[in-house]
Amino acid sequence: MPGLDDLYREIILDHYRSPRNRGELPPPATHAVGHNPLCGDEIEVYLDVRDGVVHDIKVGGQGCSISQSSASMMSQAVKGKTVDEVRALVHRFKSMMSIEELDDADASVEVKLGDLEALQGVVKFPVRIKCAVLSWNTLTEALSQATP
Amino acid sequence: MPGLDDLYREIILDHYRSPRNRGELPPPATHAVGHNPLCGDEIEVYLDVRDGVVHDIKVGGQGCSISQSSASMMSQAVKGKTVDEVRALVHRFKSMMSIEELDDADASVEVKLGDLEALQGVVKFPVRIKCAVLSWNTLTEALSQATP
Amino acid sequence: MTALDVASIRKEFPILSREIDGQPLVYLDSANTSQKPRAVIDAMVRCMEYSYAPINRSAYRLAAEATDAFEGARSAVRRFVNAPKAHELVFTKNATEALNLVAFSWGRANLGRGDVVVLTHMEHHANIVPWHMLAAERGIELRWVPLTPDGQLDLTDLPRLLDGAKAFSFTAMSNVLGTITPVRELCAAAHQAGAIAIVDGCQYVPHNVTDVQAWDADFLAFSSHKLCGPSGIGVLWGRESLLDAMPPFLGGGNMIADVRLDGFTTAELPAKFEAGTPPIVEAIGLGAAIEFLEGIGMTEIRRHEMQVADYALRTLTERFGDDITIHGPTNVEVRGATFSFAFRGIHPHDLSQVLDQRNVCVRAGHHCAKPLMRVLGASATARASFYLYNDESEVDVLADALDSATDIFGF
Amino acid sequence: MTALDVASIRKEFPILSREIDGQPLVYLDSANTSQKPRAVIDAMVRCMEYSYAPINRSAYRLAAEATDAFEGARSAVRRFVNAPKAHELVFTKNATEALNLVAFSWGRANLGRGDVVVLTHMEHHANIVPWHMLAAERGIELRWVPLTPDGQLDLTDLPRLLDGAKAFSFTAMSNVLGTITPVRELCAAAHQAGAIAIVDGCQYVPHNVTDVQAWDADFLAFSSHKLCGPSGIGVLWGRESLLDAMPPFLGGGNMIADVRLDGFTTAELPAKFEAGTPPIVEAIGLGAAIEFLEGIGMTEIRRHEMQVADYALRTLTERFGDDITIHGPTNVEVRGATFSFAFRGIHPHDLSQVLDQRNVCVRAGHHCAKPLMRVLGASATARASFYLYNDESEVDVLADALDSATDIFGF
Ligand SMILES: Cc1ncc(COP(=O)(O)O)c(C=O)c1O
Ligand SMILES: Cc1ncc(COP(=O)(O)O)c(C=O)c1O
Repeated sequence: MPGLDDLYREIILDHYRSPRNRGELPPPATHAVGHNPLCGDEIEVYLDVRDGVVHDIKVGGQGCSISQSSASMMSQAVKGKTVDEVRALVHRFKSMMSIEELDDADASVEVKLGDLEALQGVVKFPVRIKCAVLSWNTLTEALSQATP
Repeated sequence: MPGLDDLYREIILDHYRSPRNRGELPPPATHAVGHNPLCGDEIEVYLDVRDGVVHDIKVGGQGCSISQSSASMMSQAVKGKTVDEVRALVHRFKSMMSIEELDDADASVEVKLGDLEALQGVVKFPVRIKCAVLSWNTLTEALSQATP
Repeated sequence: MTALDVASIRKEFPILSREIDGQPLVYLDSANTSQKPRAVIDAMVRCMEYSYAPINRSAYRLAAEATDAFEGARSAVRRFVNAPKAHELVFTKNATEALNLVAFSWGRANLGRGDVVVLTHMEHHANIVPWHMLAAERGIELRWVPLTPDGQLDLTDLPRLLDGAKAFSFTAMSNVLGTITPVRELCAAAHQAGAIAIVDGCQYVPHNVTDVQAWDADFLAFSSHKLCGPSGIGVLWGRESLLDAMPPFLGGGNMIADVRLDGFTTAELPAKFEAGTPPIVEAIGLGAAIEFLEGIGMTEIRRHEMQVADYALRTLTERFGDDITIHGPTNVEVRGATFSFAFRGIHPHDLSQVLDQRNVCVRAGHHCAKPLMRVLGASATARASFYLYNDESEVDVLADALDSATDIFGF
Repeated sequence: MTALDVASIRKEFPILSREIDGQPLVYLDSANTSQKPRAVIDAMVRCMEYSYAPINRSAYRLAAEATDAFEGARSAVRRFVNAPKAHELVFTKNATEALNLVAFSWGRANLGRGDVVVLTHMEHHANIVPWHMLAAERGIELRWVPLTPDGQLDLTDLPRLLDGAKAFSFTAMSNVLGTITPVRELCAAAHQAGAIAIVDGCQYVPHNVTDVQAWDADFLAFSSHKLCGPSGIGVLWGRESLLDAMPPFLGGGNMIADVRLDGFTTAELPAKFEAGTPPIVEAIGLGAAIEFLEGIGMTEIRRHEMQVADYALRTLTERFGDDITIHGPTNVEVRGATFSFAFRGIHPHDLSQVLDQRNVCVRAGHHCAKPLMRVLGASATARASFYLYNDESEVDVLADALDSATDIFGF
């Protein structure tokens, strides 16, 4: 059975203790709220998308180390990316969490996960996958509001 | 485990083959229909009650040997009895079927089951108790229409 | 033609070696409920002895292990009926709840006064009463597909019956007549008319290869206990787009995203339709039942049952001629090994009691299909139903036992 | 004061001797779902191996035997909660279905726009969401009994809240706070106001002597899986006169007296509310669980849990002082051995994960009581819940494990 070190990598705890891009963005930034129905965690994502590029992102809400660090790393990873790049990243991240599958076409696109790789160990704790993915689902919702 | 002879006494088969009091009674006789929801059997009871006495009773419907013979014996047993005597008999019969309980007061009242004793073996076949009791429940309903 | 090795299959079912009064059990009531193989019992015991824990709620390893096993069962069900996605499979308490879920959740959202739902004369009460309840509640109209004299659906008027209908709900196999209906054709006819197709697979799924995508069905309901699985669990499969658009059915834990004093929002599929603690051990047992059946092969099971059906039809008519009336089709291509019959005027209840003396278990009654009974002109029938663990020799025991019924009732 | 012989009770639960990573299982999640003793597993196995058959439908001896066992379980449940009549007990799939049954069957028949149902701030979603659904459907009004600072019901305003109400639905014990509510008093207050009293007994029934007649309750809902019984079955008890007057809930086989093309009539109690094939094996397992608990004695179980609760409260506060916040009453007379707590700012999910390294199983989350979480000002708590198979030594293991959480998160 997997142990705690698989889960609580140092980089994760670092993002948990010092979350990046915390805060809010005023309208016209889009805003979405996501719930983890199992534990009550809530994530808010504010997104400033212009000309197909994520100019800014802020994250609010509360949750466990996994959901908070995932949100923090996500915010770093998507800032400055095009909407298409962000969508590819979401897909890549979810496939790392084993809830989406990569096909050949996906595999040929280069997507860097960077720090996010640290969350790989979460897959071994199925109940925590929902924690890791919460901010990404919320991001997707905010994104679809921004690019209807 | 109980065997068939406990169930199919000769007298039961006799009533099954030659049911007594088959037929209908014209209004103002009361009329009730009972269903055995498990097997689809249907019993109809026509009751002519005057001055607190069951002057006549007729039985219709269709069913297995147990439900039909029970209805036939019942019709013989209640004909000519007062409504109170009939109610006591119903209670006695149902307690023989182990679905009602006799208390001390009941035990002191003399009620003759006669031929109906032959149905005692049905208790060992719980699923068939519903067959044996069907006509008695229908009788009770017809009775409560007759004596509101 | 590979016949099943019934002798070794029987060894997997502990109850089949039980004797009553020194006679072996001849269990011919599997259309009612089926017996359980050791693999299913073991999976349930193992869960309870070794890895029982809450599902989808707690974070510790024991709970993760249990959640994995539980969701693994959902995946097994998905594979078994070839559903596109695992989250389209909802665990219910039985097929009845699954059909009620469709009638009430989909029905209340989509049906109003005068809207038409088409059923058939051979439906089980589980696929009738919920629609009656909906009719009483909101004035929908029910139309009925009649039967041919040999107990198949009479499709002559189908286009007219379906005209303007919103749903067509029908069984894939009759629990009384054994008739297998042309599901793919019926789904196509429903869609042609703009109706959704709801398939009651209770009797079909345990005995045949099921492929909801090949059928192009919209909903499929079935029960675990009829396919060698545990009691206490049933399955609803539904097309994702339909399930997504439906309101929840039962409210409570697990089916919510958020609850406030003034309202709630629902969770994603399948949780949305799984309120409260699910049948955890039962799901795991169902998964084991499916693996057990897959190990034998649904194609082989169907082939075996066709053989037994064919033998039964021949034997009973040869031995009893006009003394027996077997309802339903005589062509085993369009029927399963479930036989309702009338025998020498003996009431089915009495007949079943007499057969029981030889330890032959058949059901007597209306089989939860009273409208069909009226079509057949009977208040009840006796029904012998065969499964993968039954073989031709049991047809012979049944026939011998039928013969003995005559003695008692003196015909 | 007889203490329970926990060591020998533990031997009855096979899973409790499981080790993970060489450490024994410290199962403190029984408020979520409880473990199963050998007696329950054996009863289920015996049924499936030896006497599994359909219930209340077929006439042969095997079916009669199964029916006897099944109805015997109903009688055991009747005795366990001291209900007047066995047919007042309805088997459902879980407590959630039982509460939905009351909300929708009793509720639709008796509640219209503006009618008031009173709940409390400590209800489980299962006793909130069905009422929300009914509110959305027919505009009933929900009122809420608030809590005192120590997590008991604040009854100051109860008469005003109940004024004009038609139903008061409340938990007998909170699954989060452990609070035991004054059920008899609450039932009397409801009746005084002309409302019926619906008791959610999920957390109470497994741990205390239950007597619906002494309470003078109208409905009681609880789940088998929380009282050492199988998953997949719950219980609704209802007063006969209320159940008799209610329309059916789910439609299908077993719940009908007659079905025609144009309608149906319902069966008598309890069949009327048990549509479809019931959880047969599960009912038999539930009967065995009840006999198991009765064998130990509910009074003794309650006394034991008070002892453990007392020890837990003292130990945790002594060891951790202000680092721990335990929600709910501190007086063990009005609480069970279920403790929700906050610890050193560590998120409950993380805390539970860390405790799991010592094989200590606690739940983290909102415990299906989000409105209560808002009252507590938390989005989640960790919860340790004790049962008859837990003892004081496990409180110490919990405390040690809590201490180790600090290391990882570096407080
Ligand atoms: C107080 C309370 N009510 C209702 C429920 C729902 O029970 P179930 O999930 O078994 O339907 C629970 C348990 O989850 C509970 O603790
Ligand atoms: C065709 C059919 N539909 C529905 C049902 C209902 O299944 P269950 O009783 O398991 O809910 C049955 C079996 O009883 C059936 O044979």
